[in-house]
Amino acid sequence: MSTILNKKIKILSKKEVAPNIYLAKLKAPEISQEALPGQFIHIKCSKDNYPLLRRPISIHRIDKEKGEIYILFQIVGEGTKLLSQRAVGDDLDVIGPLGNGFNIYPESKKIMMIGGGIGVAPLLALCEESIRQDKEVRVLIGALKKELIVGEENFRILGAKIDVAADDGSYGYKGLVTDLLEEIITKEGWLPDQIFTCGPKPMLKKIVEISLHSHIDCQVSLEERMGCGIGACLGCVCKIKTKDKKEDKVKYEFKRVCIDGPVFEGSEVVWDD
Amino acid sequence: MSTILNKKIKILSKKEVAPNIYLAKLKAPEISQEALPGQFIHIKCSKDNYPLLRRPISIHRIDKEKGEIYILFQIVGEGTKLLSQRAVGDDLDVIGPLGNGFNIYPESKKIMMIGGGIGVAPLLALCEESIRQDKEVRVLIGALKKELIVGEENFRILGAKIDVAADDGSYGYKGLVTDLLEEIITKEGWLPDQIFTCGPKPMLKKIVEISLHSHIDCQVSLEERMGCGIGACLGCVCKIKTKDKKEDKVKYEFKRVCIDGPVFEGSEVVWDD
Amino acid sequence: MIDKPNLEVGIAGIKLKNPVMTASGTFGYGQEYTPFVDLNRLGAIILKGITLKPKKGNPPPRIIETPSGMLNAIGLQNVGVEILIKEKLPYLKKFNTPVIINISGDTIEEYMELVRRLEEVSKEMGVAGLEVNISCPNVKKGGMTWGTEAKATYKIVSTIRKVTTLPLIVKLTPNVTDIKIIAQAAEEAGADALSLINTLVGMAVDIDSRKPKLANVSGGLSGPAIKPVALWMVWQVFQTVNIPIIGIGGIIKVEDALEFIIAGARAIEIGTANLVNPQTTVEIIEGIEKYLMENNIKDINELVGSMKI
Amino acid sequence: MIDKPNLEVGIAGIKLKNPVMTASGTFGYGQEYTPFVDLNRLGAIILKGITLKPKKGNPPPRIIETPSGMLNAIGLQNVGVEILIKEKLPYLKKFNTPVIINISGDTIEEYMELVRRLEEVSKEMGVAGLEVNISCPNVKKGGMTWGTEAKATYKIVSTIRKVTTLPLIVKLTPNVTDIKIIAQAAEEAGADALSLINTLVGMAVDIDSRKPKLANVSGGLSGPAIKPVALWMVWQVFQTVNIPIIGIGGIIKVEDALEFIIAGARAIEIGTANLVNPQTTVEIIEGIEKYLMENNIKDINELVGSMKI
Ligand SMILES: Cc1cc2nc3c(=O)[nH]c(=O)nc-3n(C[C@H](O)[C@H](O)[C@H](O)COP(=O)(O)OP(=O)(O)OC[C@H]3O[C@@H](n4cnc5c(N)ncnc54)[C@H](O)[C@@H]3O)c2cc1C
Ligand SMILES: Cc1cc2nc3c(=O)[nH]c(=O)nc-3n(C[C@H](O)[C@H](O)[C@H](O)COP(=O)(O)OP(=O)(O)OC[C@H]3O[C@@H](n4cnc5c(N)ncnc54)[C@H](O)[C@@H]3O)c2cc1C
Ligand SMILES: Cc1cc2nc3c(=O)[nH]c(=O)nc-3n(C[C@H](O)[C@H](O)[C@H](O)COP(=O)(O)O)c2cc1C
Ligand SMILES: Cc1cc2nc3c(=O)[nH]c(=O)nc-3n(C[C@H](O)[C@H](O)[C@H](O)COP(=O)(O)O)c2cc1C
Ligand code: FES
Ligand code: FES
Repeated sequence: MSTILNKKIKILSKKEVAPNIYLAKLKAPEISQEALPGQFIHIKCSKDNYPLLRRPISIHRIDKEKGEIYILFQIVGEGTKLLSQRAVGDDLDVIGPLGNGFNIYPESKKIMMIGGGIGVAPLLALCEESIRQDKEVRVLIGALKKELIVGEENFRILGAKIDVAADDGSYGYKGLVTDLLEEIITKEGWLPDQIFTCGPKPMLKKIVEISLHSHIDCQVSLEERMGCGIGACLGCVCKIKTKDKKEDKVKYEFKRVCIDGPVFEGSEVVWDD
Repeated sequence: MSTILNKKIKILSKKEVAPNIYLAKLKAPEISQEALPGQFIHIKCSKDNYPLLRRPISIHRIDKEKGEIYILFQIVGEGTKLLSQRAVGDDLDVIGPLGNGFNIYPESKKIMMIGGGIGVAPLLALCEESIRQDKEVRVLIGALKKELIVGEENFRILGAKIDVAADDGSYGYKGLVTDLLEEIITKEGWLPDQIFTCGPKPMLKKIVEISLHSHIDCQVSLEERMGCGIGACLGCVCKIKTKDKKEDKVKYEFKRVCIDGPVFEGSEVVWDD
Repeated sequence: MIDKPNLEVGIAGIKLKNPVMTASGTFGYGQEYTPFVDLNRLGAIILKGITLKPKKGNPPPRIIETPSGMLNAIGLQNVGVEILIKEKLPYLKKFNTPVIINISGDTIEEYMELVRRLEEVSKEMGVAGLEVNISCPNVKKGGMTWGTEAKATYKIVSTIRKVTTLPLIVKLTPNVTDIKIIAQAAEEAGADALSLINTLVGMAVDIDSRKPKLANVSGGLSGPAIKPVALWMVWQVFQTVNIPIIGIGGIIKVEDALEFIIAGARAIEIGTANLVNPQTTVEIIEGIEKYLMENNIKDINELVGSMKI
Repeated sequence: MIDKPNLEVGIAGIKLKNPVMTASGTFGYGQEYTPFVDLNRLGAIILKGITLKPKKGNPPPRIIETPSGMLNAIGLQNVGVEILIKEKLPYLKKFNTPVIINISGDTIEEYMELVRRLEEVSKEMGVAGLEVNISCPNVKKGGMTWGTEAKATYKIVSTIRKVTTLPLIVKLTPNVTDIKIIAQAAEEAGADALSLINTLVGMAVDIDSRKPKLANVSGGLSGPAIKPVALWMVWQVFQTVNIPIIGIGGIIKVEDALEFIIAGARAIEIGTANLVNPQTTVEIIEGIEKYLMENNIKDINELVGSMKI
């Protein structure tokens, strides 16, 4: 696990890349050195204690050379709104890098990444790392409509093959990104060794089903409301199957998204709640 | 009484005129028409609900022609700090004009105004009005030290005679402004018809004593923590002597600073709490 | 989408054109708010707590801000019932909005005399109902003590019930171990509706002078800070009694009001928010209407207590 | 100005180098905070509430932010006493800071067995004392019910007292009509100190789904929002009992801590603030020292309960 830091890091630039979606570049000499794809930072969105709690945001890109990280976030409430209003030059109080990150197996050759909406956020750093490791990478991005598809070009520049699905048919594949995944696997016959995905729960659940069906290892990045972000408060749990199943009934325990996750084996997640 | 309005008024300019003391000019076409010297506005300092309550700030200058008002305020806590950080061009949510204002008697010829520290704030508008009414005006300004004396030049421009007292002797009269007042009355023999004053309680109390001794009418502007600012919550009261004294014991009632004041007859204020 | 949803609710036999009322003590005697609010728009107006005789109230400082809330220790300063009748109620008669009188007393006898007097003038002066404050934390005698013990609650409410046919709303204090028991006692004693919550007792200390920030030492905590506590109590009481509930506590925006209604409040009162934004009541009425339209709900009454658990 | 004021206080016979402790459930098992805090700096470490057997806890969502506060419904998820002893306490032994175990149980028997086990290992594993949680609002059985009734409080505390010589801190719930009575019962039953407050029960509703925001429906309200309530209760209890009081509730900055100390708390616990600013404890220790120096107070103990009224 990487060293956890609590730092004030400067906002170097900020841009609204899609309606209500912001990309920000942060000067983070220490955190960038420690950060792994799939990890996140825990951000104090405002300068005062309103809102009170921090907000977890994935590390979108890691630039170790320049000592910079990027975040990509969507305004959904007070915290993210205030974050979007912070000025370039401001210092953000963050804790990070946090969480376990994605696990790329050395033996994997073909890697599939699927981002739903703002769920693409943690995948760019992962894509960069996968390509650095000479994997063949395909990326599927799904969103409600064309305007909400973000980052397509950034993945392409890295050398990944991109497919896009818009639910309303306004761009790329018309329909759910999960249908697109099924087509790629069954019709096109492109079988990845690993799937990495982040996005809304129903999408994750469906992707895990598809992956189990096709015997593909699948890692999902989960979200839950967080308190501490460092494993202390037990506020951010999700239901995870326990290893030893003595009985038939699926047993589970509550694991912490912030430290045991946010990345979990898709097959271990209990979705029924 | 003037009409009370709840308006969003634009910050036209903002300047730190002394350490932690700010002068701001506000575009207030309606409020400026209604405003009287000694009245105040009730300001939502931030854009969100933190801090929750409004903060009362005196109307420092009234420019009816341009439809502008000025406020002069000192940072003492969270609210005034956030107010000082509001950007030029921002809309301030204010209620006003509020309170009764000072009462200049037509028959008064010589008027004395005494401001302690930030207590000069409501006196500039009063000075302007007094001079418009052809009164002879003298202004005493007291503060802890030279840097905290604000507005001297503004009063002078209007044509008032200014004297300044700094407790630490760093400027003007060395000592308390109340001692200066006593000297002016007793040694210099300049006897005003009315005294108007605003500032810290001990200063007001002393000035009222002096005025009673010299049989000068004295109006004081009081401060108290406010809720509504419009007389509804009864949060902002001060002790005021009741008119009919049947017994020897001084009787009192609690009057609202926001609507029965902030200006009270000095002789009616009960100071002993 | 619904064209014009029904906002009308019935509380204690009083017909309100919408569920938004003003909380006692935060809206003065109504008139203070006329620069900002058309009083005809309101569901009902609840006035500053009144006692038989005028009350001086507590010395200042009486209010102090706290995180997302405020403490107040007004101490029930009010003009007394006679001046209320003579000087305050005539003005309010001009409006087409029920006026509810919030009442307090030190003794049962005082409550009774006050209620009798209000009953007497109710037709003529337009008193639509009474809200019995058995929950004021800021007075020495009486006040909250009535509302912290089921027996005392039963006694005071049943006694008042005997001397009046006016709609009776009993206002409960949150400073209790189990509000359900108090609510039940009030219902059994003949309350037509319950309103909750009054303020939580709190304190603040000035670390420089080492004195309490309020002259009264303690005060009542109100505002957004207490909303979660109020919501929980409304939900608890909703599951316990059969009479309508009025939700109070930290409502500053329409979402807050809707939370209370979904948790079981048939009407709501706006308190501290009036001090911050004097138009809050009207904005919330409009917001509720919009929500009903957007969610295809024909009648606000369908929303009351519709929480899914 | 004082050069180096004394910050040392005694609580329940435990010597603390300063009055700043961590509130149970917000500081994990200590180790989680080592990236931010030198554990040697702390007055004491209070660990996440422990039960005899491991506990799964409540389903998510477990926390939700509220105005200046948060609701939590963790449901006492914990590793159980055996894993605590085997895996958590050995790490903490490296530090020169008293470790206090916060304990919970569904039944008296469970409390007793748990306490016996901790007593057994206390020397070897460095257990400095126990904080008995009779105030957890987030579990079905036991929990808060122990702390809302004086008789139950007396019974549980006196029973535990019989099986242990370890310093016994009893943690009180604010969800009561009169905390003084509960405090007195705990003192009479043999508590060495009292800590207060635990969380206030609260709720939040999602107006889109019309479901409670917490899976557990209700949760415990903590954070700055509850500070005024906590301060009032500390002051009330300070005037009632003779044993030391630990103040808890909404402390996020040194001023808050000082308010509690002036109102009667000999030590304080930092809870929710740890989640926001993990260095809070250390910053408050430094702030207290600075305040004492600036105010020429030689010994923190002089400040305890020094409120002038
Ligand atoms: C590990 C992790 C990584 C994340 N990375 C990103 C990212 O890179 N970019 C991004 O835009 N968002 C990300 N999120 C989600 C982000 O944390 C939330 O959108 C944010 O906390 C909302 O705060 P708010 O104050 O704006 O909204 P709030 O007012 O708190 O909530 C608004 C709405 O968002 C939902 N919500 C809030 N917090 C969460 C949460 N933690 N999990 C699920 N739903 C929530 C609420 O249910 C509510 O409906 C991540 C979350 C986690 C747990
Ligand atoms: C009618 C009126 C007119 C005023 N005019 C001006 C003005 O023109 N310029 C100006 O700088 N200030 C003025 N004040 C004072 C100003 O309202 C307070 O300084 C301000 O409310 C403090 O808010 P805060 O959030 O910054 O400080 P807080 O954090 O609320 O308090 C900081 C300190 O200020 C004290 N304080 C806060 N509010 C008041 C109050 N209402 N009365 C007395 N003491 C208070 C507190 O006791 C505390 O010690 C006026 C007050 C009143 C009642
Ligand atoms: C300044 C003030 C005065 C109050 N006076 C009374 C009163 O006279 N009678 C009463 O029953 N409640 C009184 N209350 C309580 C409110 O009516 C309401 O129950 C409480 O403030 C909680 O609602 P809120 O959070 O919306 O303010 C008062 C509250 C405040 C803030
Ligand atoms: C996430 C969380 C978990 C908690 N768990 C416990 C616990 O296990 N045992 C306990 O006695 N109190 C527990 N508490 C209560 C705190 O110790 C403390 O009493 C309360 O939060 C008030 O303090 P604060 O406002 O500083 O947070 C918990 C509080 C929070 C926020
Ligand atoms: S957020 Fe506290 S344990 Fe995960
Ligand atoms: S501030 Fe409400 S009455 Fe004056």
